[in-house]
Amino acid sequence: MGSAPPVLETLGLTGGYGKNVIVEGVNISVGEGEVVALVGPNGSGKSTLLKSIYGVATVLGGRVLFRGSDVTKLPPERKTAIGMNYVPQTENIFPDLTVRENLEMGAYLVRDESLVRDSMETVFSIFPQLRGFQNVLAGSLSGGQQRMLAVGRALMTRPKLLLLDEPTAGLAPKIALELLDLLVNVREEAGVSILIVEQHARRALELADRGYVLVSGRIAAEGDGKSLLAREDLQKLFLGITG
Amino acid sequence: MALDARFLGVLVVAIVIAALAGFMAGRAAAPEAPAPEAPAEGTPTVTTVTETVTKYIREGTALPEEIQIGLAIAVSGGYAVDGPRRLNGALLAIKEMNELLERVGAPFRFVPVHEDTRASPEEAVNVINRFISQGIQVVVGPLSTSETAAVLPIVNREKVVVISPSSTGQAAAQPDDYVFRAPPPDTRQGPALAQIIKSLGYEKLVIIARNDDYGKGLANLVADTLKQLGGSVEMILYDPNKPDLTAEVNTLAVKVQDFGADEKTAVLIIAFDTDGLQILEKASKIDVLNKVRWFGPDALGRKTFVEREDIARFLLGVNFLGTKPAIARNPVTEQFEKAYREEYGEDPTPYAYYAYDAAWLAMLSVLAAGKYDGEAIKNVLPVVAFHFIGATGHKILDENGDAAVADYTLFAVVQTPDGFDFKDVGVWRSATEQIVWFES
Amino acid sequence: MVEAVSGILVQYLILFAAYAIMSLSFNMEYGFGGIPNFGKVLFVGLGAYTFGALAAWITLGIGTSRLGLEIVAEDEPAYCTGTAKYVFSQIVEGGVMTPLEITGITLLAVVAAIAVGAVGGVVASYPAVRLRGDFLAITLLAMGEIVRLIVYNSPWPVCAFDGLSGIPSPFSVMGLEHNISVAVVSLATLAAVYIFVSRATNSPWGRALKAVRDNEIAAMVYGYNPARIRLQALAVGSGLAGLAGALLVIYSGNVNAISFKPDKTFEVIAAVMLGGSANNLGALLGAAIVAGLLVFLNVSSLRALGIDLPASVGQALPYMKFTIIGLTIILVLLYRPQGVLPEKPLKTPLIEWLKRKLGRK
Amino acid sequence: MSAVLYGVLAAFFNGLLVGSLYGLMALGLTLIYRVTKIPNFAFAEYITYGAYAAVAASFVIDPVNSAALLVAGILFATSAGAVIALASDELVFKPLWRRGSEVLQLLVASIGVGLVLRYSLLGAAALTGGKYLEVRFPVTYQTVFSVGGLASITTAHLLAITSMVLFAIVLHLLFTRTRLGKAMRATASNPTLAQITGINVILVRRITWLMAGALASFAGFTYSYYNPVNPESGWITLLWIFSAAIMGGFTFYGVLLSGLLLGIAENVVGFLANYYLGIGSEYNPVIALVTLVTVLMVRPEGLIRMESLVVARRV
Repeated sequence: MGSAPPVLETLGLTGGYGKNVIVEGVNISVGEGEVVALVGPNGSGKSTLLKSIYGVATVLGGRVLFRGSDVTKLPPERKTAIGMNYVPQTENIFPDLTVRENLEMGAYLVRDESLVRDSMETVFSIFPQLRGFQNVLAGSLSGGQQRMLAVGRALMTRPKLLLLDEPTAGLAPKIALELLDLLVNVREEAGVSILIVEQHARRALELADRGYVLVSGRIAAEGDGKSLLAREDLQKLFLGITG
Repeated sequence: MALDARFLGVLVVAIVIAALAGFMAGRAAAPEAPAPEAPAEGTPTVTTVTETVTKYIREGTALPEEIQIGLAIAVSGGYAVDGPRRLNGALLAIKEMNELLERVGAPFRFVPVHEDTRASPEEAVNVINRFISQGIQVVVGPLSTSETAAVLPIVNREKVVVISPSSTGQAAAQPDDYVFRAPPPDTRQGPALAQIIKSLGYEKLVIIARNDDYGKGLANLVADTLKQLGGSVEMILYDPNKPDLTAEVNTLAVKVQDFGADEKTAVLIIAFDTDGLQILEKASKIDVLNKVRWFGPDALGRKTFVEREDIARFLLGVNFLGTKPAIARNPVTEQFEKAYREEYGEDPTPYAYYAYDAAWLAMLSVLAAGKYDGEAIKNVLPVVAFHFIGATGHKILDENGDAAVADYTLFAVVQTPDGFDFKDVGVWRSATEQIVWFES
Repeated sequence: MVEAVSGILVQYLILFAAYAIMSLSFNMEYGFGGIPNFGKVLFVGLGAYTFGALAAWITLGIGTSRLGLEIVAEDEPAYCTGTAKYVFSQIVEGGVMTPLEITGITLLAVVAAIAVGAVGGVVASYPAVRLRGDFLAITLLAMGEIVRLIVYNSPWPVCAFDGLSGIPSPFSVMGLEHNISVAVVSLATLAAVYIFVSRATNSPWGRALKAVRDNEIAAMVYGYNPARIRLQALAVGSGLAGLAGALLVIYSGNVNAISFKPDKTFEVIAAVMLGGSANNLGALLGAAIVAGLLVFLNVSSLRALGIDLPASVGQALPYMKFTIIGLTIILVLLYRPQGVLPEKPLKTPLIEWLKRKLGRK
Repeated sequence: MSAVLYGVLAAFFNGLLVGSLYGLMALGLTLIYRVTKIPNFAFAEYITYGAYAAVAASFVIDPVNSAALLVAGILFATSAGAVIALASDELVFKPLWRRGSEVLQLLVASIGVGLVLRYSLLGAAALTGGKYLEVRFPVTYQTVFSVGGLASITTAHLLAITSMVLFAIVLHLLFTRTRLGKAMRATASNPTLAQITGINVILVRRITWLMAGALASFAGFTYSYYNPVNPESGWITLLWIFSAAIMGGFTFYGVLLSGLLLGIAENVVGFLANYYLGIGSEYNPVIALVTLVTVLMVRPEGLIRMESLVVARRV
């Protein structure tokens, strides 16, 4: 991974809600420009890990390093400000705002108008569908478009790291796979590292540079996507989730 | 001032006691016989009256140490503005009486027990029921006719005396009951107002009145009488709880205009404080309504109206004439106004006078009865009232137990060096059906 | 002292029963069915007007003919006249009518009150099918005010602002202690209503109601007709509200539209929220709290309990009463957000026992 | 022209004034509702407190100087209303919202807040001698011009109508054109996400309450400039305020429109019904409420749908 520190590194991260521990002693890292997939069975704590990293869930122990500096205690909006962004699994858009306003709100912390316009152009070039719906209320978009908007909104701050929590949940398989393919564009166009929690584990691992398998709140395996997919002991697991 | 209060209080008690003596002596005889020993002639000295009272009290009565006077007076729900002032009138009376009792060394005191009926008959029933179970035998209140009518069957059943300081509607007029009412009922003021208006040469009248027992009841009586006398009447009734009354004033102006707005057209306003203030203010800004003469009943005789310069000027300009059911001002009235101002920092509103009198009547009747018992109090009350002169004058009661004075003082607005004030300008004699003006 | 306490307790029990019935009915509509019936007081009022007018009309008709009187009333019902009040007082005191007749009239009027309330509920379901949430709440509130303003201003059906008063009580005619009898009957009625409502809400119909509340589309998938279920809930709830209205009139002997301002609805909603929404025992508890605050936070009640307030506090109490009620609402919501008794599947021993009892029949 | 025509004109003018007052009052309620989703029944009390605070200004400023007094009245009123509104949120609504209370719980809480505020004021007014049971701003309105001696436009008309239109436009622009306004809408739409995107939702919420409180009490000031106010005045008007807000579909222009519609329906229809059918003016409130129910039956989302003002609808 070279001499530069990884974009994200967790050291023995323990997190949960209130006093309930959901993930325990997790060590993961995301390098510059990497797409890292986080897979595992339902209830294994993938989403909670993401939320603990971002600060939406409670960190009960361990540390989160972002580009080498400790950000464990920073509130979510501060993390947004320093270049980390997060797309929740649900309720990830402002349904009562237009598409354009959603993107504007995504760049709420960016004061420079021209930067906002550039970011918006980037988003529209990644998700061309959204361009035509600029003045439509986000709540009336289709499911897939809403996810695109959610990702686009997160890109507005030009983050270094994007945390995606099951961006395809609830979408029709065909649309889900289309969306996943678009994520590669996201890396290309926006130059962002991505940590993605995904239920379409097989496809995610195919796309990802590396992957982690989380079982019962602990890392059960790690490696590059293809080698993980090749491991027989994990086969059943992936098949189980992808259906 | 303190001396004045006590003196007048003592005077009133003395009259009552004398009356009581007369009543006891001639119980079998006509109960309304005037008391022979009444010290009406000459002025009794404080000492002798106090001695009499003291003696009477020492000689032992069955009165408890704490005599509860129930005050079922609404202070919210439409009565938020005037209710507390009426309550203040009653509380002032109780305070004065207790000062007197302390002075003469009486072993008992009157204790006010106030509860808010929220101007709702349903809550009035709850309040009366609570009072009854608490053992209260005499109640001042409730304020409105609907509340009074609602508690009537209960107090008759439980034999508890109720004196309403402001119910005037017909719905609560019943003979031989436990409900007494301090102000004269509309049945007298209504026709009197109509006759006064007619006798001054007005034949077309537009009435703007509260759509409640007081306003509508009085308005109907005025309208009926005036129509019988050959006049024509238009009526506007408004919901007193409505936040804005401009629409009503507009309608009033249109009806006045339709009548020709000439020297035969007049307006009668039957309103309380908030609504009255609003109507007068808005009317003052409409030309047509400045051209005709305005009349009003007792409720319009409120100091607030003359304190506001624009309204006072308007009333002066339209030659406002009001009627109030009382004999001319008496020392008690002045004493009450003075004490009220000192206690509460403002002038009493018209019905605070009645509340004050109702409380005095209640307490004097308890003393006269000699025991704290509703039935006994009910029996002496008419006699006490007959011999009572309060802040609203003589309280003779009619067969329904309602105040029965039928003469009306006429008052107008005058300009004084300090601003504006009401002034009594004449009296309507019901016997002769004529106005006697005080000055030419 | 004992007498004073018992008198106030009797009033408390009567108001508790009335508020509890209203709360149970609101709870069924809102807690279980998700219908914010802010017009609750409208249906209570409909019951009260119906009961009062019908009972007064029949009683007066029989009473006048027996007394050989004739009442002439212009522009208003005969029972609004002074003569009618005289007739009523004669009926109570003079044995003009038999207790059985008065009881029969009362029961008939109660049934009519429930029926008219229920019909009102059916009418109200028209907006309830079209509107949701706050919009529906305000619409029903407005409908309540429309009816109240009309009834308050027109001599029909209950004598406008004067109100219809002096309606003879069957208990007085029977020579019973009026308030105590009303308390007993009210509590018995409440018990019956409670059993009825708990059975209804625990039945398949109750589950359908909850299903409609939680997910209308899913409920439709399972074959329920949401509009029909809402209509049924409103009809039953409003019928119960009408019953509460009738009880209030039996107790006070008078009915006046001014008593049915939206404030009463708010008191009922507060009761349900305090006790715990979608929990019938919670509705009872909430009603107990609200009625308790209304009855006991008064000078005379406190005196009866031996608490003698200084005069200044006594004068402030009418205002403090509602400030305290407001604070209670706020504090309960802050510290017991789901109400004192939160929503749960109803399986209390009492109900189980009652169910067994009733099931055996 | 006959008296009736002047009467109708007067009723129309009056409807404009009353309707503007309803609209003005409903704007603040709408603001709170849009941002925090609270149907705030305590809103009525902010109006009443505003009126009382405006009158309190006359204790400080000599009433002779009417221009200064007007300014002071507005300042006193708006600051008092803003503070009380903010306090009620900080102490009651925000803690409840954090806990995820449902709408009806918030509504009941607002009834509680309203009771506390209203009865405290009522008690204070009654127990300090009664002089404050009813207050009136010392500077009162003047007639600007009058038609036929019957229908007139007064300074109260000008104040109420201008301020309502102005505030409605300002609020609408705020919501659709400014960063703060969009942040407010974003907060309303999805508070968690708003926080993630860096919007200080707590600050946005505070600004909202301050603005709404100030608006409410400005309306209170206008009311006391036009009519006497007592501690129950706001409460009595609340149903009309809610009607205007709901009928307007909780949009600022919609509120403006429905306030006027309610006011004019109540007055013009009321006048005609009274004049030609002999229906007493005590039924005027019924006319307004029937208008509300009818409008909602025909257009269940209110006169103006929320999104229709913001954007083109999706094709």
